[in-house]
Amino acid sequence: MFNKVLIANRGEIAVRILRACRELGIETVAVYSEADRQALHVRYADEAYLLGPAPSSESYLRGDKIIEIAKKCGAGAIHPGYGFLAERADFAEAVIAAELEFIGPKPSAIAAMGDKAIARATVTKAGVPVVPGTEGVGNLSDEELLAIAPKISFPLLIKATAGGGGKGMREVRTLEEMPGLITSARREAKAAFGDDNVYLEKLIEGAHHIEIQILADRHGNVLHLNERECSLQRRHQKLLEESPSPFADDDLRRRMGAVAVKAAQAVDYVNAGTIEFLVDKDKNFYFLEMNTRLQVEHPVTELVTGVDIVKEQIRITRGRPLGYTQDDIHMTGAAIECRINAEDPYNGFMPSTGKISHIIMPSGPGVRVDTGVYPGFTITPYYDPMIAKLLVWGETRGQAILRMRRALEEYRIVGVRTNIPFHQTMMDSHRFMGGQYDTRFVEERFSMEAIEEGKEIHPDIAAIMATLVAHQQTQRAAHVVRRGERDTSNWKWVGRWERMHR
Amino acid sequence: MFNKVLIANRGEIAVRILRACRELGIETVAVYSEADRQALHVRYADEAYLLGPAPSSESYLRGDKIIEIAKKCGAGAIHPGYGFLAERADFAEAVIAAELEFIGPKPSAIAAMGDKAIARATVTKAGVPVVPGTEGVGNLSDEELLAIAPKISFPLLIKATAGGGGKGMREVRTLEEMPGLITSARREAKAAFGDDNVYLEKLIEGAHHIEIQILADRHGNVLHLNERECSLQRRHQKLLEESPSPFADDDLRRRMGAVAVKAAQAVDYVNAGTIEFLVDKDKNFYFLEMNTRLQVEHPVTELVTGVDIVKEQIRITRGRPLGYTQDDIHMTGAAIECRINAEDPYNGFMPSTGKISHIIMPSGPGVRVDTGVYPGFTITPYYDPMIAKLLVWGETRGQAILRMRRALEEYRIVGVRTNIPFHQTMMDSHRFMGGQYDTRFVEERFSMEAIEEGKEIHPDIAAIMATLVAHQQTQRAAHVVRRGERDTSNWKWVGRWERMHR
Amino acid sequence: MKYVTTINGHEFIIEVIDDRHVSVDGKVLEVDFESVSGEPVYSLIVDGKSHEAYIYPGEENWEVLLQGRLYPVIVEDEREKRLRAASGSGVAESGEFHLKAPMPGLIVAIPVSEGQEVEKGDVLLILESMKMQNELKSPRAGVIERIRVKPGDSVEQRQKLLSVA
Amino acid sequence: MKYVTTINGHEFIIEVIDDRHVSVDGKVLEVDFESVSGEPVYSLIVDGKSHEAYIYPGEENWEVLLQGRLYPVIVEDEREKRLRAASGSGVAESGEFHLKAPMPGLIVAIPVSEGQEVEKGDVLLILESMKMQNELKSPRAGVIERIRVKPGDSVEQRQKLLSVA
Repeated sequence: MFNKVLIANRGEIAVRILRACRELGIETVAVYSEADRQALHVRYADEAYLLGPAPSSESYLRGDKIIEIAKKCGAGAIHPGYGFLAERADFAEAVIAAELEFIGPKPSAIAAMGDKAIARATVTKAGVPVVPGTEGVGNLSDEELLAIAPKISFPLLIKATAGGGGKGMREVRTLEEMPGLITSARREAKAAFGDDNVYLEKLIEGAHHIEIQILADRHGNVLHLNERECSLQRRHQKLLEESPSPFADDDLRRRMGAVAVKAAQAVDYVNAGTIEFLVDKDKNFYFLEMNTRLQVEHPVTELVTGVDIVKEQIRITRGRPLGYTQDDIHMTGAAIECRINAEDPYNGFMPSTGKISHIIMPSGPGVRVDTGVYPGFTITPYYDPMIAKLLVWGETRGQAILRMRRALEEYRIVGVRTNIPFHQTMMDSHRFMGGQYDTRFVEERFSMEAIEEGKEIHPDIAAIMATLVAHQQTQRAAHVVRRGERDTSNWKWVGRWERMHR
Repeated sequence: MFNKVLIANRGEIAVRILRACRELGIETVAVYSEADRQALHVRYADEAYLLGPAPSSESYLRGDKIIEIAKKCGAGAIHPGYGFLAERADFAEAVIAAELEFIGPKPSAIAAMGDKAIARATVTKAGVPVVPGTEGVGNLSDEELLAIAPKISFPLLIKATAGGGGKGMREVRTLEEMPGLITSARREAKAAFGDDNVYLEKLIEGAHHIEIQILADRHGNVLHLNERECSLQRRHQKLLEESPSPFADDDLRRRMGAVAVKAAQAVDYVNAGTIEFLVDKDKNFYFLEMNTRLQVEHPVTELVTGVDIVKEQIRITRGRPLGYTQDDIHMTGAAIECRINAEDPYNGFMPSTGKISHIIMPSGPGVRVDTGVYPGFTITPYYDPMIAKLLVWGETRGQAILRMRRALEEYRIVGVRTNIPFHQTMMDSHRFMGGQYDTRFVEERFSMEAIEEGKEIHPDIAAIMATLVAHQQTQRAAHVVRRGERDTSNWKWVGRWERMHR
Repeated sequence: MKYVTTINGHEFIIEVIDDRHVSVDGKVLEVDFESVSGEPVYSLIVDGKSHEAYIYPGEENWEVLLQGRLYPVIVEDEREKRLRAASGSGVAESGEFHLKAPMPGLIVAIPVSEGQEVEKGDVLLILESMKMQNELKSPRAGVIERIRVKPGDSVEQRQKLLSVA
Repeated sequence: MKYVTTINGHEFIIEVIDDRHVSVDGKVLEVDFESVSGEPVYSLIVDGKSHEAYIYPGEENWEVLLQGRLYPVIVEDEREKRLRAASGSGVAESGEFHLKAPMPGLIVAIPVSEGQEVEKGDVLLILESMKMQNELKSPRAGVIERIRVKPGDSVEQRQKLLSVA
């Protein structure tokens, strides 16, 4: 049984895995790029090895080098985290070929779920509903599309086979308007992608993105840890997740859980995984995809179920049977996760880089922060902008929201802009409080400027504070001229001055 | 019903109470001394008022001023925290006289439990066992002492009535040796305190300090939240607490809980309180005292029971009945608290003051930190040296210890010395791991130098690191001389140099 | 010292009387204002209320982030204000605008060409950074003057990318 | 540069070869040594092992706090080492010792008087700070020379309290 784990990742998830290993008494090996010499995962690990230059392709994606390091330092297993090499079947294969344990599913399961058409076919065969449509069927003529449309039922979407980003996409509400829309969709697709093939997909209105966490051991036991609500997204990036879903009820939860277990069993799944579903307003649900790895938002499930998912991953890989049965899994209270990104919500969510000069982390009852940064660490443009996950647990969803509000207010990060104000605005949104949101909420019905009723604003205070800072700056500038350069006591305020203008 | 609370305290407990208020949607008022203008409780509160100069007597003990501020700003209640005015019956009385709510027990209960003789008499009448002895009986002659001694049973202690600090104290194991010991005890007491009166108290060998958390509402409901083990002390200061106690079993827990409820009822207790017991090696227990306030270590109970004690305090004061019955109270898993003090465990636990330049706070699964400090805050000599409480929860005591170990390792506090190494040594101690400790453990059988078997040490690494720092310093010093004073680029490393020598 | 401080078109006349006092539109307030541990984080206690904000210098204004809300604040002393009034208010609308890279990254696409007319809000350039594609938009209408980069270029923070005249 | 580095009586001969290499007792090691964000916290990766320590300058030594253990380390270059050997080893035992206040506080008691002989470990003074009474002890045997404070005095950090000769 292995007693040393190499963590093939960086940032908060590397730290998260490292913590689990340490709490199991397992030795840890970090790998890092040249940009990450001072990263927290390097500082916290027992051993650390340089992979190469900052770009991922020369460092965190160098599976060959990572396996070589694992062999050399005597690690018995590799945890891939999420992103980078986590869903690369060839990497998992290479790890196993090197006689190391891969902390994740079998390469065959990764491969089966990695190809969208194969995944749809596999789970359909197992009786799992997928979004009705003609994707993967082949190139259809206008006549064929018009014939199939009523079977899918309206409303539906015409989508470009080669497409993406909404180009060549049309919403169709009736059969009558369809021929004209097919023509214009084909024309747009041709112009954008040089390919005028299109397919049909049922339009899920007011859709929720809800996912089910799965755990499966090597002894044939598969169980689910209920759902996570992930509908708050922007450009397909999740921003906030919660469990339980305010939209789900016990019946939906049970039905989705059972189906998710079936989907996992269909590919002989082992270890932790997540089945993502689209759920329509009538609580019909459709398989979207399976993430064959640890998920960013796994801690919301940990907080409501008490199960340490990363520790379970390691135990499973060590060949142990699951420590729980489905009947042991209960949800207590409510958990919310806010992804804290280095990006400016007042400037189109533009990523923000630079040195973090100061942090005050929220804590106290019911608060958890998973992060890979610290004061003095520099956010580079090489990796993704998520710098922390702020999580809260509350006895009820209402208490969790109030707790998240106070935790966001406490959080201070100086040196880069963050999306904390976005989350603060979200926590004040009456629709969010009421659980009235779907996947289009952030992009279509949410604004940083809209002020919810009853929310106090303080332009006078902002005016006084800015004026006092401007005044101090003017005074100091005058001071410099008077004092001259040689006076060593200037050092002190020059330091302050410089910090202010960083 | 009040909707604004003044918090008559500072530091971590002020922040803790503030968080509870915020999560209940209650407005918060901080008070502060001149030394605390930048303290976290001032920064986090909605309102903040200056009390006076740094010494407590001129600030946090100014009950009159605090009540005046509460009246002026429209606060409806005052939370005293612990220490300062928390157990002053006259303050509680004045608060009520000013038509404000006091978040704590009735003044009569504070007074009854504040006088040791009255407290002993009161709880004895209610059938609560106290440490057998003659304290409060009056001044006894040698003959009377010798006559009573066998009834108390040996071993016992002779203690000076006027005394303290071990002066005039003698351990007695047999009746034969007693007359001589009384004489020498009287002589020493006379010399030290000018009073040669002594009394007898049963010597509790291998004693545990275990306390029971009580909650009582205004409707006559009293319940207990089980025990906390607080035997790890130094100079009567608790250093580490845990729940459940590794020494207690269900039977002892039930018996102590029932007795604690009786003791609380005996003084008509309302709000949160704690009954402290001495428990001997045969699991006999004796009432020590009741703390009629929130306790420093209350979060260990919160972590295992899920009850938010501070929120309950506020709900009780708002006149609500308890949200729980005794049957709802269960302990899940195990929790440990390490008190992080600004003191140097390698230098007689000498307090350490100065500016905290850098903090990395541990977090992740199962970790909670209650603190009132942040990077840039200065620790002054005016208040107590506790700067944070590091808490962990684990599924078992073993997992909690492993988690505490990793959390202590992650914690970085630069600028003041802390007792983190003490806690790290404790977590490695085989006796602590085995739960084999009593109130004398820290002072008599624990050493920072003793290395537990199997613990790796790294003098070679320490040697290399110190040599490299010394080498860099020499190089830099040479550099200064060469560069001369005017070169502005010196500023940068001078800053570093100064930080290094802070 | 007297300042004219503007937030979203609303003007406040603020006089800094001394270290402890300001007047806002003629009303004198006692203020306790401190920078927290040398960071651009400021604590203001006024009238018992405790406020804390991040205050960043912007190009032509101050950005005050207070309780999860961003206030763009223009602070001018009276002399500046008179000068600006004399020269016309169109500061932001006149002169050349230079689009600079807000962060290091890779130029993915430049959907405009030199001489092209653009409207306010039109996408001028797409910059990839942190695994995200970021659209840089024109802050005003104008004509594209000089494009200094091409798709595929790596750029440094603050590097000039193109100009709008 | 060659150093003689001593921990609890054990000597290491350490040569700093260049930025990336040291030799310890003749064995060459590749080291990656960095100060973390300008703080006295240092990260050392040697032979793949990642170590982190606080390193504080003491009066005559360095204090290295590594994995919850404090190592008092004396680092001398070879010249210093020879000088010390020539002058005898009693550096710490000779000369006057000045007891300084380790922190600001209030003098509670001074249980010694001028001219009194004290042993190593004897309590010289009790200083109250942070609600605690702290006993300041003599680091060596000697005679109390000059007491500069009296009970009830408030003292600043590093203020000289008394001397042992």
